[in-house]
Order: sequence, then C-alpha cells, then structure tokens
Amino acid sequence: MSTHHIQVKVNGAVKAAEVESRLLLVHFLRESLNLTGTHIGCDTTSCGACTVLWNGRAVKSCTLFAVQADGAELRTVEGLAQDGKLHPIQVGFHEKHGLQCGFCTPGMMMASVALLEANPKPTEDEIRWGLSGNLCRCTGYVNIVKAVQQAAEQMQG
Amino acid sequence: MAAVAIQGLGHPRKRVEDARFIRGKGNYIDDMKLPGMLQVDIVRSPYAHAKIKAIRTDKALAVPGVLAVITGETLKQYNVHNMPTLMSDTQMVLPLDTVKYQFQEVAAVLGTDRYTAADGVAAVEVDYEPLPVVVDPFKALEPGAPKVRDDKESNHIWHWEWGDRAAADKAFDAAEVTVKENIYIPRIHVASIETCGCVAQWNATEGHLTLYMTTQAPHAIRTVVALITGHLGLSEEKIRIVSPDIGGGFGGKVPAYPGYVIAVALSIVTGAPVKWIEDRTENMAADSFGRDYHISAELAGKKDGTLTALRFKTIADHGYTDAAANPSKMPAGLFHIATGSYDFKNAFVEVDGVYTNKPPGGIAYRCSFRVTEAVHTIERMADLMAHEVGLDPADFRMKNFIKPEQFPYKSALGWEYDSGNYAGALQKAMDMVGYKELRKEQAEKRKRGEFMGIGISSFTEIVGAGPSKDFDILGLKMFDSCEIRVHPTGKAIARFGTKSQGQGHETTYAQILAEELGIPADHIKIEEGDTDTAPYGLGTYASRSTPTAGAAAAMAARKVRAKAKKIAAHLLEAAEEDLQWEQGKFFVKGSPDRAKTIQEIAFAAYTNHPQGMEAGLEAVSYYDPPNLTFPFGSYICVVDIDRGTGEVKVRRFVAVDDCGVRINPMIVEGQIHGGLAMGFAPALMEEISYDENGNIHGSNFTDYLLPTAVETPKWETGETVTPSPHHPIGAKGVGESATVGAPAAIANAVVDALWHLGVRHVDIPITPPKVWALLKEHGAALEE
Amino acid sequence: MQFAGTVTIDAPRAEVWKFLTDPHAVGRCAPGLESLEIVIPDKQFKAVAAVGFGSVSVKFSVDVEWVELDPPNRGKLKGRGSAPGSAVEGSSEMILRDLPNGSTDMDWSADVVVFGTIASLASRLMGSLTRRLTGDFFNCVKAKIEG
Amino acid sequence: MDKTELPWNNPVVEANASAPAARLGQYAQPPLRNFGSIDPYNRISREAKDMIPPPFEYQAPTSVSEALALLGKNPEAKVLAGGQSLIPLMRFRLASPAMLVDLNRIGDLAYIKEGEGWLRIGAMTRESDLDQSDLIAKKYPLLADTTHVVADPLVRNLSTLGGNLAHADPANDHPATMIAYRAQIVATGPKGERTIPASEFFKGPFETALAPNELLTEIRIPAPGKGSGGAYVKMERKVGDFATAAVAVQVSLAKDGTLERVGIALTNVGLVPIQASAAEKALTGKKPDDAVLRQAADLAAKAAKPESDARGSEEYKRALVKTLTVRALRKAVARAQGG
Repeated sequence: MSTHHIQVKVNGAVKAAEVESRLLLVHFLRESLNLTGTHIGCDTTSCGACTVLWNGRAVKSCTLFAVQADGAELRTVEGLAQDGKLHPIQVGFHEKHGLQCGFCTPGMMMASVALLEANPKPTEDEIRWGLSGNLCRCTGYVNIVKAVQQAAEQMQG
Repeated sequence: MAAVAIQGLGHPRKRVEDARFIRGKGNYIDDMKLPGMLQVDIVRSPYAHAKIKAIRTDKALAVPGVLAVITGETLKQYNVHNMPTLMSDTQMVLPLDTVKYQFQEVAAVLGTDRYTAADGVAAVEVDYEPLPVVVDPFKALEPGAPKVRDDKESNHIWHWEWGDRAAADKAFDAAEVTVKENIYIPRIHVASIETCGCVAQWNATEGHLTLYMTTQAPHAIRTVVALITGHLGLSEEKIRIVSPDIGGGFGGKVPAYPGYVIAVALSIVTGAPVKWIEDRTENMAADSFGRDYHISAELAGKKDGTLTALRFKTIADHGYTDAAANPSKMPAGLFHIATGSYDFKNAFVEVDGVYTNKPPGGIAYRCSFRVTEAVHTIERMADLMAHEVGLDPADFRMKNFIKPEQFPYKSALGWEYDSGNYAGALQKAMDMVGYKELRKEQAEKRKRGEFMGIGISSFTEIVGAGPSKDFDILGLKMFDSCEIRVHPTGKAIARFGTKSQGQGHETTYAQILAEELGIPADHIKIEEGDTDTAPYGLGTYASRSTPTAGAAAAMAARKVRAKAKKIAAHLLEAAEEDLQWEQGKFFVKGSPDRAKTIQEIAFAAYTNHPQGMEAGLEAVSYYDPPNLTFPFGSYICVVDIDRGTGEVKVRRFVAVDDCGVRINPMIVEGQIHGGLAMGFAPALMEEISYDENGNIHGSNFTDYLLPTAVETPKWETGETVTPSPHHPIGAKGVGESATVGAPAAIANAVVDALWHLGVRHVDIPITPPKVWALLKEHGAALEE
Repeated sequence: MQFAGTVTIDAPRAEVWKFLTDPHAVGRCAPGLESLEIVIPDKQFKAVAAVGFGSVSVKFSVDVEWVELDPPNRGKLKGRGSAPGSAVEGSSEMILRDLPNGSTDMDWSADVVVFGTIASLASRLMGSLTRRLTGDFFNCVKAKIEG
Repeated sequence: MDKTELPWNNPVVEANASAPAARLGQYAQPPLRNFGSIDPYNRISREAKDMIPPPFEYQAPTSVSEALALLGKNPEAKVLAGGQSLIPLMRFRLASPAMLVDLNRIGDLAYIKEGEGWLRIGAMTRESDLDQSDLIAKKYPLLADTTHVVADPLVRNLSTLGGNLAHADPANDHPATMIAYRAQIVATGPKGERTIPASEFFKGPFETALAPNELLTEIRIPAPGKGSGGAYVKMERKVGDFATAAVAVQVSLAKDGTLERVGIALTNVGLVPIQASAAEKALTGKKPDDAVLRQAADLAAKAAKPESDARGSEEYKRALVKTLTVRALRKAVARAQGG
C-alpha cells in the first residue's frame, strides 16, 4: 500500500494531505476535507452526482484518484457562492425550481457552470446534451434546463 | 417595515429547503460523522439459491482494521436474524443456512472505515451448495417446481379476488364484443440517486438507540424496530428515529432493510456508532422492487363501444418473501381501482401472489399500491377495445367516462370516487396537443410509409392512504399529523408525521398554515423526520402527504383559530359569535376597525389570555381521512417510429392533471414533470430481469437505464381543478399521478402507430429491438 | 452456456489421455494458473487461477473433480470456482477416438454458468469470452501434447 | 397470520448487550482504542458508501522514457490514462493491478497537429479536446462524430483517445473509426517506436498488439484529400451507453464522382472491431448511388458477428448494421460531395 503527499487548491484554499493511492477523489473531498456537498450516487461513472471542476473541467470525482489531483485546482459546490453572494446558477436552480430532493443538484450545478463557461449562450438542446452525464430522478429535467437558461442570461449581464 | 406576504394557497412560493441544497449544505445520511463511528459492509451471495455450507472469516479478521464478522448465527443469539414484513411474512436479516436470491446478505463485516470493511468483505470465504432456481412465477406454480420456501406449503402465497365473479362472467357471456390481452409489467427499481443507509448510535449508559436513517416513514419504522427488538429490552420509548435529508424516496425507502438491523445490532454489541451505506449495486440488486405483475385482461362491451364488464387475472411475483410495502387490507393493494375512469357495471379481479428466487418485490415505485398496474392495464385495454369497435380512442373514452354528475361515484369494485371531470381533462389535452390535426398528419404520413402514433391515457388514481376501513400498518390506522405552536411574537413552528424526500413539505405545509391562520408562510418553520419531536404519523408515500398531513395542517390551524377567536373576543370585549374571521385577523361584524390580528392574539395568548383559559396557542391534529382522494388526468403522447432501428421517439407529451386545489402550483408542476420522467422511463427504458440462473440484469446504471436530459421529452403541462369534496382544502395527492398515467399513453401511441400492421400490444419497456421485431414480423422493418 | 468442439491431436490416444488426467500438465493450459493442489489423486484437485483479458482480471479458487473416468476413452469433470461476489460452475466432457493415422480426435463439450457480479456486470461479453476461453483451452491442450 | 397477531406483547427480557457473541464480546465497551484522538473533521476516516478498489502502488512518471522504465521493471503494472474504464473495473475488483503507471503527468503526450499528410494525435489527448477542435470538426467529421458519442460529456473530459484504443473494449467507439481511417497506431517501447496499422492492432477483447513494455503514444490518421468525407453512426440505448452497434465510414471520391477509397468498420458486433472489407471492395470504383450503398451495407451486415444480449438479438443487430451502414455511407458521401 503506498501513500502520497498531495497538495490541492480547493475553492481557492490550499489543502495538503497524506493519501493512500487508492483513495478516490470524492472520498478525499467528502471525508478528508468535509466537503460533503459532493455526493456519490453510483459505482459506474454514470450518475454525475460527484461532479466537480478539476482545473476548470467538469469531471466525475468518483473516477479519479485523489493522488491524481496533486497540484490541481478543484472547485466544488461549496465554492460557488462568493462573498456570501450566490452564483447565478444557484439562483437559477432556486428560482426555476430546478431541484427537488437536492441530491443530484451539486453535481448538476457544477456541470452547468462548466457548460456555461465553455458556451455562454447554449441552446436548449446544447444544455440537455451538456448535462447528459448527470442523472436526476426528481425534476424531469425541464426546470433544470430553465435554471441553466436563466443563469446564462444573468451571466451575460 | 414592509408587510410580509402571506404566500398562502395557490402561491408559487420559492422553496425554503433550497437554501441548503444549492449550497451543498444538505444533510444526507452519508454526510453524517459521529466520533468513533465504525462502518459495516455486507458479504452477498453470488447465487440465487444455495445452501451455505461454511463461512470462513479468519482471513477477513486478519485484515487490519476489521473488527468483527457477523453471520445469521450471531444474530440468532439475540433472535434478530429474522424480521417480520408488512405482509406478516418473514424476511431474513442474515441467513442461517440458505440464501434465496442473488446478492442476498450473507455476513456483515465491521471495520474502522469503509475501505477496510470492503477489504474484509473481499476476504470472507463462503462455501455454497447451489440449489435449483426458479425465477419465473408461472414455472414456480407448476407441480414439482423448486420450492423457494421450506417453511411454506408451496410457492403460492395467497389468492385474492374482488368483485362479482358470476355477474362479470354473465356479462361476458352476453357481450357483443370482447377483447383479451396478456400484459406484463416488469420489475423496475426506483433508483433514487441517493441509496439507502443509516447510522445506528446505541447509548449503553442510557439504554437508548438513535437511528439516523433514510426512511420515508420514521414513526412506523420506530414501531417496527421495537417489534423486532422489544424482547431485547429495546422498546419504543428507547428508540429515536431521525430521518435527515433524503435524496429521493419514491417508495424505495419505505421498507426496513436488513442493513439497518445489522447496523443496530452491531452498534449495540460494540457500543460505537455504526454506519451502513449501500453502494449502487446493493441498492439495485437487493432492495425492494416495484411491479412484476403478469396480467391477463379482458373487456366486454357492445358494438357501439359501450363498456359492460371487466375481468383481470393476475400473477404477482413477490420474490422470496412477501414484503410488499402495502398498508392496505387487500393483499394486492389498490389493484381494484382497475375500472379506472370508466363506468363499468360489472367487474372482477383476481390476483395470486407467488414466491420466486428474487429479492422481495412489491414496493410501489412512485405509485399508490398497485395503481400503476391497474391503470396501465385498463388504459391499454381501453385502446384495444376502441380500435376493435372502430372508434377513435378519444371518442371511445368520452363515451365511457364516468360523468361529472355521477360523483360521488360508487365503482363496480367498491370504491367511492370523490370527484372528477374526466371529459374536461381529456378535451383540454386534445386542444393543447391539436388532436384533430395530428390524426390528419398521421394518415398522410402513413401513406408515405412513415409511422407515427398518438396515444391517450385518461387515468384515475386512488391516493391518500387512508381511511381506517381500508388501511392499517400492523393495526396502526393510517392517519397523519400536524402539531403547531404559535410563539408569542406570532411566528410559529409546525411538526408533521410525514417526511419529505424532495416534495417540498417545508414550503407547502407552511402555505396551508399561512392560508388558514394569516401568518406569513415565511414566519412558519416546518419540521419533520425526528420521532422524538414530531407527532406520530405514518409517513410520506402513495401521494398521501397532502391528503392526510396536509389536511391535518388545516385542521390543526382551525383548532388554533378556534382558541384565537376566544382570545380575540376577550381582547375586543365582544361575544365570540359576533366575531368574523378574515385572513390574519378577527373583527367585530359590522365594525372592521375593531380587529385583532393573529399576531396580537398570539401575544395575548401568553400575556393576556382570558381567566380560566390555559396559556399558549397550539394544537395538534391527527387526521384520519374519511375517504381516499381520486386525482385524475388525461395524457396525450405523440411518437415517431424509426423503421430502420425500431427506435421510438416521443415528439410531444401533453399532460393535463387534476389534483383538486393546488397549494403551490410551481411545486405541483415540478412533481408532475418528475412523475412524467418516471413514467417515461419504464415505458421505454427501465427493466430489471433475471436469467434462468437467477443472475440479475440491471444491477447498475450501465444496464438499468435511467433517462438523461437528452432522452427525456420536453413535457407540456396543463391543469383542470376539481376540488376534493371531503378534503379540508379540496386538495388531492399529485406526486405520483404522472408516473401512474404516463406509461399507457406511450404504449398506446406505439400500438396506435403500428395498429394498421396488425400489432395489438407491446409490453413495456418498449425497446428498439422489441419494436423492430414487431415491424419485422409484420413485414414493415426497413434496413436503411 | 454450452460449447462443444473437436480437436485433432497428433498423438496416440494413450498419450492424450495421460496428459488430460494429469492436473499439472493440464494446468499449463489453464488461464493464469497460480497454484495447483492435488487433493485426491485422479479424483480431486484445487487450483487458483487469474482469469482475465487485458486489464480485466479476476482471481478464482476452483475445486475440480473427475466425476466419470473411462480410461482412455471418456472423462467428465465438474468444477466450481469462486471469487469475491462471483462464482462459476462448470462441467466438461471429453471423448477420445483413434484416428487411422495414429492421431486422436477429441470431442469436447463444456457447460459453464457464471453467477454474481461478473455475470451481472459483464453480461454483454459473457458468452463470447467464455466460448473463447474454452476454445483456447482445448487448442492449448493440442499444442502442448503435440509439443 | 392476521397482521394484528404480530408480537406486540413480546415478553421483554433484560437487554443483553454483552452476550458472548464470539469475537464481538470484546467490543462490548466502546472500542476507542481503535481511534487516536478523534476530531470531528477527522482526516481521512474514509468511511464511504461506495465500491472500493483494492490497494495498489501508484507511480506518476513525467516522461515517456520514465514510464517505459517502470513498465519494464513491473510486468504486473497497468497504465492509467483517462481511467474512465479502468477505475470502475478496479472498484468492482474486476481488475487488481499491483501498480498503476499514471500517464497524466506526461505533458507532451497531449496534442493535435497536422502535417506531412497525417493528423497526429497524442495518446493522452482527451475526448473533449478532440470534440472542441476546429480542425477536427472541419476536416475529420468521422472523428468528430465518434468523439461526440463516446460516453458522456463529463467522462469525455478525462477519457483519452489512447486509452479508448488501448483498453480495446469491443464496444469502444474509436477502434472502428481508426480502422475506417486506415490510421496507424504508434507504439513506443524500450527500443523505440513502431507503427501498427489500426486493422492489426485489436487482437481480442481487451487485448491489443502492444507488448507489456510498450506504450501507445500516438495515433496517426491520413489527412483526407479533397472530396473526402466520413461519418460515424451509432445506435445506443441512451447517452453514455455502449453501442448496440455502430458503423464508421470514411470515403473519398475521384474527380468523376466515383468512390476512390472506402473504409468501413463496425463497432460492438464481434469480439474486435470488424473491418467490412467486402463492402469496401464492392464500393470502390463505383458511383455512390443508393442501390450500390445498400448492396455494400448488405455485405457489411454479413461481416458482422453479433451475439444476442440485452441490447438485442443477433438478428436485430445484424439488421441494424445494415441500416446504420446505409445511413453512415449516405452521410459520408454527402459530406465528401459537399467538401
């Protein structure tokens, strides 16, 4: 069993830890850093509940070892609001009723943020396609699409 | 200070619970960490039926950090190796000698953390002697079939029938037209994105257990746990169940699963908090499933399309134990809502429950105890009859609907429908979708060799369990509760016996109370899920929260208002009968200026209440509904079929729902969107199946196909409002309507597209290979 | 899953029989064999083998038993293997026939059932992989005997 | 039994938490000795709800030569590229490599460049980078189509082209595409580079022509000339699914409009990607009219070796290959004619 010293920047703060090589990134975030907003919903890289931004890319943190994140910049749902002000995507999900049980929501929002950063004016089909790595069981997706559309408009200013 | 809006009934109030969820601050079970907490992981059987010859634990115990391995024998010393099911059957917590389905629990490994527990599980060696497997309920009923249960006479669990068999037979004999079809509604799984789990915390000093767990019914679970462990001294007052935020329930978090009991047992013997969290495979392969009904359905009618009689014969596959989450007094739940929206004079249904080597079935996947099975069957059969007599399915339905003036309507199977306007809902859906134009387009396309179909489902649900004459859980009546306390400053807290899993109770319950009391919803805090603080209730499932706890909220508020009136009379020095209520205040009739607001009254309740009256302003209501509620709707689905691949594409889906009075239209619409997605999924994608060896297919999300945003249609919703006459605010349940009603609309659309070829029926899920095989069979498959 | 085939082995029947009934010899054809232990000579043996393709690999402990032996004509064995969360049950029959040129024809058949995690996770590949493993095994037997 | 007969009134016995439950007895007291100081934000307590991979040694070389040295010394080592197939296998313990050699820190293995008649793609180039490349979108529509339907958008942010090929899952999408392109796969070993034609690279399910001490370092696709076009048409049950079947087509047209070069390969209808050689041959030199395309599709369907499974029967999949081949050919030809 090998352990490794890693250093990551999470939501702007530098964190260092000694991790076992097999520790999955999602467990590092949830257990070591207590960032429990990132959830786990499957074993097969299917559901996207664990989506975080890894150097700006939306990735499934259950399919990445923590040791691979050494030196990386990570962003989780806890880092969306800045200075107490909600991110437009958070406002969008709230105002458009884009969440119900809330379990897929952090992953869904992180995927949406990455989507909007890459494509600030997505069409409805582009939004649906861009979120197709995230499963939601409650909303039927209609209001999630609306939430992302509202956030897109708000981010345009 | 600007006045705070009341946000009562009909207000699209934004959800209160969102504040924590959008910040990643929800408190789900796996987020819990208690000092010294241990983790349990479970060894499961690869075989669907086998004798356990030996369990060797030495290698597992040698794994650093593994503290213990327990088996059925360990639990037997405490007599907790078995537990009762809601249907009074026996379910194993851990087996003594035999496993009955694949991935059944065999042993449990306790470790200092999940990684070591998982290593321990991998190191446990079990010797099995495989036994013959039976997964097909029809084969299970054949003489000489492998017996699933040694403690039972046969694989046949029960027979249940309802209605007048002789009268139905007679009507069939006299019928001008009959149609018959075999319909299979396969096993599916709720697959909430959060799996199940718990943290059991035994306090040895105080002899008290706190069980944090993913349950939709905390109070009922407390009683069940007390039943299982009472003989150990763990009686009900020593148990506290806390249900934290739940990441989706849909019925899957109603039953008690072995993992919970194992965690409790391990916490008691170690004295440490013990966490058990399922992984996805465990959730899919070992938790309770929905459906698995094989139905042979017949309708009788006249040549003009008038329906006269119905006969449904059903085999229900319940797996190895009858663990249906079904609090009704009928073994097949509410299946006898099978006459649906139609005015049948004669009806008869019979159901036989069967044991197979599968996990316990019979939870209601977002549905009220077999309503979906009934609705799917009657709506498929209605289309069959319509086509058979040459009527448009819409005209056929209009002709046979129960008419608005017939309500309250007593059905041939004994239910009293509260209210309805079925034709109104269907007409609205037809207008929204442009029904006539679509039929024209369909005819034109067919000439060009393109297949499109239009499917209707005009469903009637039966929700809000339920009246004590029809329901109980182990004798407990199916009331639900609200307890409200108004604070001196006019703010309030209310607690409920239900438990939201995403339905937005924290938002909508406050709206009911706000409407009744005139206290702004923002000033009312809602709490659920802690059995130490909330009043007893039976929980949230079967669309019962609004019909029961929602009604309790209104009733408790009215009790508060009654006391408030006495205080107001005292304050205004007026007679009670001279006071009139207007939202938020009492005033003296004829002198609107002589008024006391609810806030003033609340303050007086603690400071200046009449002599002889107790202080405080609070009330509790346990509401036992006089009847169920009968939400309904009409859905129209338009599909296009790819003749080269068999793919079914849902082009339009219009859903008109009538759930009576809508408390929060935004949330109601959200419930319908989600319900539609969970109706669409089993219609086209989701299925759990087993091979002849009992291997499960669909135990993870690569093979159990949950639709993404890309596959899911763009829902179009509409409403009509027909209040429930017996509910205090006229509301009916709505969380499940769409899941119940949608599959038939989709299936009907597919058959409608292919009817001219001679296709009469296709079982869900309607997958591309199935459609392609139908096209091929009827010479209509293309290879381009 | 049932598979069958015939291989012609360029060796006399007695030699083929000897090879087939010697676990250590046959073991050289078992995929990823790690250890072999004879429990009862000519009757029972145990093996540990890592069965895999590329990055996919699962370690099985297997108990094998000859259930019928009719030297040097026909033999039938049964096996049961287990890996965490998975199990495999199988039986195989081999019938040997002399060919006029001194070689031997071996008709083999196998019946393999896989249970548990592997079966439910890898169902899309189960049939073809098992067929291939079985075919490879008997081809290997031929190659090793012909040496 | 009637429901109300359940043991409501079971005799209450003394709670007996310290009964001699074998090994459990010793834990009747809180097992605090297993814990050092417990702080509520305890570091790496690691309790989790998920499939846990077995332990392994982890190495993250920063150069190809370093990686090759590690592979040379550790025959049990596996290469970790995007990890999107390997890590789930490890979580199910269907793969238990003693060592992982992570290529993600070898910066110069990720590139897309064109020159000297080839498109060269570094093995560690991620799907999403292929997806966002203007060059590929404009000039390599077959590759653009393919990369767009590999798994889902989040998986594509990590998964790599090299990993997709080297993992050699018969259901992976790029293998057929590379065969249709007549691509070359560059393997780097201790003795240097060698190139392997894509059609010879896939030896069996999860098995390739790579030696254990070799790395897949680059993919070379012949730059298409004028009048070329391609398409990848995939039938999947939902986004992120493996193909029920898929067809990759790359064509180039001669000046007279006849088909000059044709590549057709099939995904997930056999143990390896299948080159539909007879179909390719039947098209070469012909005008791409509908009858010819259908005839070729027929030959492609004959080349398929599908098996019945949850995605469909053998018959269905074979028919599907025909349908998808016609559709891919039409699309590819239209693109070739348009550009």
